[in-house]
Amino acid sequence: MSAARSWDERGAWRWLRFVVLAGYAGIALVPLLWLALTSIKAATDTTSTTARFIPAAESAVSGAASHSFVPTAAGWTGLHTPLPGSPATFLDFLLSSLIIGLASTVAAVALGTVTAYGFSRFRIAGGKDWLFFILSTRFMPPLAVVAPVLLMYQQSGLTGTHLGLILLYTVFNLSLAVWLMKGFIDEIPRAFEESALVDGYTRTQAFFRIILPQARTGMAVTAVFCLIAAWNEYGFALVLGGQGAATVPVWFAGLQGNISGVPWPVVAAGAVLFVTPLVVFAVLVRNHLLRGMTFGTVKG
Amino acid sequence: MTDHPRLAVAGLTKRFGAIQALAGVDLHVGRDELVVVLGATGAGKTTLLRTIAGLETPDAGSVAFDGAEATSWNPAARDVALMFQDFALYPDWTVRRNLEFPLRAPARRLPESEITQRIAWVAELLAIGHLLDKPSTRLSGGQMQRVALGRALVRRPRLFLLDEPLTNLDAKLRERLRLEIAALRRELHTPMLYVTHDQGEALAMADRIVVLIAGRVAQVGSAEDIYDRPASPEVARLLGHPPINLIAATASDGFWRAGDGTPLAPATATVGSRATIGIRPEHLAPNGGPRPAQIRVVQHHGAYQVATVAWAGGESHVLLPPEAALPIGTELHPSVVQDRALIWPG
Amino acid sequence: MTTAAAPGGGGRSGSGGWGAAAVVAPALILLIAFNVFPLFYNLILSFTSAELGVEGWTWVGTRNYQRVFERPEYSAALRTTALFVFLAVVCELALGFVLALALHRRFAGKTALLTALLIPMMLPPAVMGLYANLLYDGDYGLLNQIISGFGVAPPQWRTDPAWKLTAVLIVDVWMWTPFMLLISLAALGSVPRHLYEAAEVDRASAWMVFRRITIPLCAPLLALAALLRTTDALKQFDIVMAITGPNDQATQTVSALLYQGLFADGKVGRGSAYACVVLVLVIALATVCTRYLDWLARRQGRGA
Amino acid sequence: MSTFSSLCRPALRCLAGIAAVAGLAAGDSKPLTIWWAQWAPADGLQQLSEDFTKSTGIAVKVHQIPWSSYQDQVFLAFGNKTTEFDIVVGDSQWIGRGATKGLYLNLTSWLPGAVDLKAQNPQVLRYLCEYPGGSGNYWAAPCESDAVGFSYRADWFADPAEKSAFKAKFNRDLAPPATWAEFKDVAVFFHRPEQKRFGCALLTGRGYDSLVMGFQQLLWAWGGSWGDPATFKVTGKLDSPQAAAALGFFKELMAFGPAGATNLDYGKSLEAFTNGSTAMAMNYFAFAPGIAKQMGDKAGFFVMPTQDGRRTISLGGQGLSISAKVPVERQEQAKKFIAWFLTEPVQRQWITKDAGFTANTAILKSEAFRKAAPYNAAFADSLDSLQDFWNVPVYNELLAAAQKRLGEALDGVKTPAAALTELAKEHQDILTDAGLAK
Repeated sequence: MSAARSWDERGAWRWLRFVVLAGYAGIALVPLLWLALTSIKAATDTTSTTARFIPAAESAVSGAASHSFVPTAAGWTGLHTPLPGSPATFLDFLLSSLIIGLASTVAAVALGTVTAYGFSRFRIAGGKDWLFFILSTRFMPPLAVVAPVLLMYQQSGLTGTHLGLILLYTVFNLSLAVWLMKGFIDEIPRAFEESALVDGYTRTQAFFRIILPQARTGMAVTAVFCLIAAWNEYGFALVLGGQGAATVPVWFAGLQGNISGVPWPVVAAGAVLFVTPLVVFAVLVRNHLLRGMTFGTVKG
Repeated sequence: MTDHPRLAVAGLTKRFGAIQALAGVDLHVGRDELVVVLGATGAGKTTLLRTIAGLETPDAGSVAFDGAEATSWNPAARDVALMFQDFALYPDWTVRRNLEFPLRAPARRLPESEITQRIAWVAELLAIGHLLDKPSTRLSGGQMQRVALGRALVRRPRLFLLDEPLTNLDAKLRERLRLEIAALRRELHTPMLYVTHDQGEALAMADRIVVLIAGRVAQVGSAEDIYDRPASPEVARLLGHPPINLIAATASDGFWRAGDGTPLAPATATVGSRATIGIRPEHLAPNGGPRPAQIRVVQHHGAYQVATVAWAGGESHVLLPPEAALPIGTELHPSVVQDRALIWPG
Repeated sequence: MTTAAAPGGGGRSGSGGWGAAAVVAPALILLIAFNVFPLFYNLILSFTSAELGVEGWTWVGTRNYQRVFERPEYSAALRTTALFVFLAVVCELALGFVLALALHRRFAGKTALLTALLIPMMLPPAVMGLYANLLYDGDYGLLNQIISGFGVAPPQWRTDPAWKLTAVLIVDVWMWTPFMLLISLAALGSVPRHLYEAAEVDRASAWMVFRRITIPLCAPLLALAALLRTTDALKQFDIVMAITGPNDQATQTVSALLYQGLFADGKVGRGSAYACVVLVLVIALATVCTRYLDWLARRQGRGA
Repeated sequence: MSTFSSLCRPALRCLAGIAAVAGLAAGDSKPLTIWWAQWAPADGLQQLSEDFTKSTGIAVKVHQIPWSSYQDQVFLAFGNKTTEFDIVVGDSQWIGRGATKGLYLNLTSWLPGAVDLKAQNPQVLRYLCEYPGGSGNYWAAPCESDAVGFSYRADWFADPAEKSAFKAKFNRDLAPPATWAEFKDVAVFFHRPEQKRFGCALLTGRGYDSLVMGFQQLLWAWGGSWGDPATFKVTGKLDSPQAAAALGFFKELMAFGPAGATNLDYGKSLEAFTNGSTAMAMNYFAFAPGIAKQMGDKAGFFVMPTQDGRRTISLGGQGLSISAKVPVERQEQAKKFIAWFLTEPVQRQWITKDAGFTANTAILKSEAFRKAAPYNAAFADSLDSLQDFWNVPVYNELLAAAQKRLGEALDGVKTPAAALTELAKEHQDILTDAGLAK
């Protein structure tokens, strides 16, 4: 019997644990629940001074002090309504996010995998120094490079293009991608590819037939992290995205200055639609999340 | 037909940073022989094998197959099969897929029927037919070893390179498999270079043994040559169980004498010259010698017993018959069997 | 130094040379182009009068730096950032660790609960910042309705200067406590069980076990978490933008101030000087962080 | 089908972006593009421009950008080699920056010949179009002329019970206040937080400029000023006792506002009024049509109150400026549009659009205009009292500092006098640093 077990048997501890967990879970998850509820409310119900959280049929709703509301899909259909004075709807921004997020994720994972393979399998002059250079770029605050990057982009016409943001997000994710993938590739025995080499394959063939299939999990984990970063990024999208490559976070931010008030049901519906795929992906790789957040120093 | 050896290695040198892995290795493997490279851990055996396979580039020296200079060839072009210590079977592939992999190499382009035929052949040869559709991760150690061997055989390469293929197996399996491997090789008439640190494997399998010490070839010869006439104390120490007794000696009165004066072997050298005397335990009779030796430890080995005795200023191993019941402290008088002492002057 | 691989020797794993360089070069070139080059560009800009949308710069020497140190907003923003980072990291670490202690043991539904708790970490901060305005609203916000329900007069989160930073902080803590929770769980899991068993044999009190075994053995990973979060929290921008905008005295962090200077004022040269000043601090922190990661990786590599 | 095409558009745009990078510039079929913030007047301009397209064949697109990022997006766009817009409807304060940094096309030699400037309200012309003010150098043509005013609850003011209660308390009739002192009385009178009724909502937002726009009318009316526009001397003017008194009074009014009264941007002030809780709300007249639509008869409008007989009002609105970074042929098209827009018949159409506020004096003075909407008279009466914040190139730094320090005074972090003293010093620094103050 371990000490830990015997604490468990003390009722006070068990209750304390329950209270802490239930309390935090309540606080942390209520905003998410509220977000989902908001997406099916009418605009007036979202800003009611008595919280409305009971979906009800019309007849049941009575008076300003009611906690009931009539569910409506207006928020969701609102995603399809163009913003005033612009042809773009939420879906346009979403497509922009998809193009930029997916392309930069694919690019970062591909480049990260190849680079990590190089560092893992070849002796490269100053290899360790280069690796630490790569790591250190992760800590670079965006504010230190935003002005030069903006000027570079303005000179080369990359502002307001998807390509511009794809490039930028790819580079920003490269650091994590290389480190994560290096951890995963280091774990694949060299003998696997060496035996392929001896068996008559070239190094490139061995990379595609042996290393890539073995590194699948690692690539999936890396992809999730790159996607989260690119999907959620706001600062550079705001500054560099212009009108042509505005992503969903920029769409949300734009609603803030809406003279007629923020259309909360639409915001909530958009938020739910926007975060769901990411949360699903992340949950799929949750066992490896830790590894991604700590540059692979902690095996998740 | 020229009589170039299948493999000829000359002056092979390789350095990793501060470590000299290979220091001018010369070696050849004939067209139908099993050469065992015997060496302690870190002697450079694996580097040698990897260099021959083309996985490492040597700093100097050359590798030639059938007389063709091949030092700059890439691994695929060398047509050798390398079997790794930990087998390197691809997980989540079936045994069949693992076996097919070398045959499907783009360089080889074998017709499908040929592939099927070869798999069937190797499956029968190694008795692994029932394993073909199992994932390779679900095999026992012995089964994995067979599959790995099968992957090497199925290619019918010009040369087999085996890197300590039995190390990860248990003792019983090891002894059986080493005989099987040697027998299979004879059947296929394909030469093999087999690397091991296990003297038992070397003695049991080798047509020829190459002793590698600190990146150099210390001796080449048959098992008897190496065992009976080791070129140096280091080589002598690699072979034999219990290990050879090595005693520093000085010549005086016509004998090589240990530090305490114990005579070990007749000496013709000038008085005062030094030598290392090697006496295999089986060449040290328990009694009949001039000097007493107390038994310190006795180990039973079934067919014989090994006694560690305090003798000649140090400790030596003496073989005793299995039935001898000699308690610790018993006094023996070891004597060296005539002409069986090995003498390395210097 | 490595030597170039022999031609035709493309398969050798040990060799470096041009083949290997070609494999890692694209990533390194991109990183240099988008990180190193801009840094030097930034340094050059900081000595010029560069303005957004204006062609041509003139050298102004150290005038931009003088202004950085003379004007009050810069030091104020640094103080705000330091306060924010400190509070955020401490709250998240404490909360995350306490939660990890509660979650550490096995129980039914643990995986589901843990997964649910991790969700906020994956959400876009800019969107959650905007959404927080709905919850924080002084009139119809859910938060104040709940607080009023307890009979307490609720604060004006978005207008009271004493609460604005707290409002930003709460969103940050909500989003990033799961990160600390996850690392804390890993840390707790890395404490060898036999130590607890030995303590049980020695009849050590729960508090002693916690202080002498749990805390010291968890410390290295918790320190990593704190370092990583510190470097991240320094970049905080999205939530501040959404809740108060970039020009609010109470919440103007360095990122917000830089946005204000660069994009609202259009003063690229001065903003660059400011970025350089901040960068010195960040580089120091990043150095500590990379060294620590290296140390931790090697320690893990030894099989700790 | 429309979903599909709307999904395709960004993809095409992405390809176009890549193509542009590759140097494959698309053909020049882009409509004349006007950027404006996202609000009703921009919709009106878009509708109006259809007539222009009909008569000239030049297509016009009014692209709207959310207010919160409008300024930043415009100046970011000016950083590109060419701007996506041909005409920008720029805020009055921007004109110094646009004129001196090579962003706006200089219209001095063209505008007086193409547009009847005498027909325009001189205050509007001075602040929206000239830089420096009064110099006769034109960088914009009037588009939306605007002023800050008040909306009030006409129904509450007309309620007999309220009327008599007010009379009993203040010994005068309940009516839209003419002076700031009266304004405060009315605010106090209607402030009943327990009934969720509040006295007044003022512009106090900390975002871009709403606090400054809300406060500066009192600053001027109390006899203070931002500084001397001739010498750019600020200290001694902005930190005067009059200015402190104005700020002190403004802060007092916070007590009669809704929750969060110290941080109401244009949208929030609007919301405080349209949600029915507030008696009087300060805002730009451009929002009045929306209020009138939503509140109907319940809403009335009045002009900024006076102090010591002085009425001063924050100018709002934007001028039409031509981007200096588009090709000459596009600039010529833009000029054609501006000249057309400012002809009297078009201006008469313009005022029929929501919040289409003209600067044409004759139209403004006409009874027809004053009667056309409940807010028009108050708007027309406001124009002669308009003044504006600094419009020098460093306006944004001045604005940001003012927003912060005034905010600190409202929040009670600093006293009004202390906040203004510090602000004066900061403004003086900024103006000196910009090379303006001698």
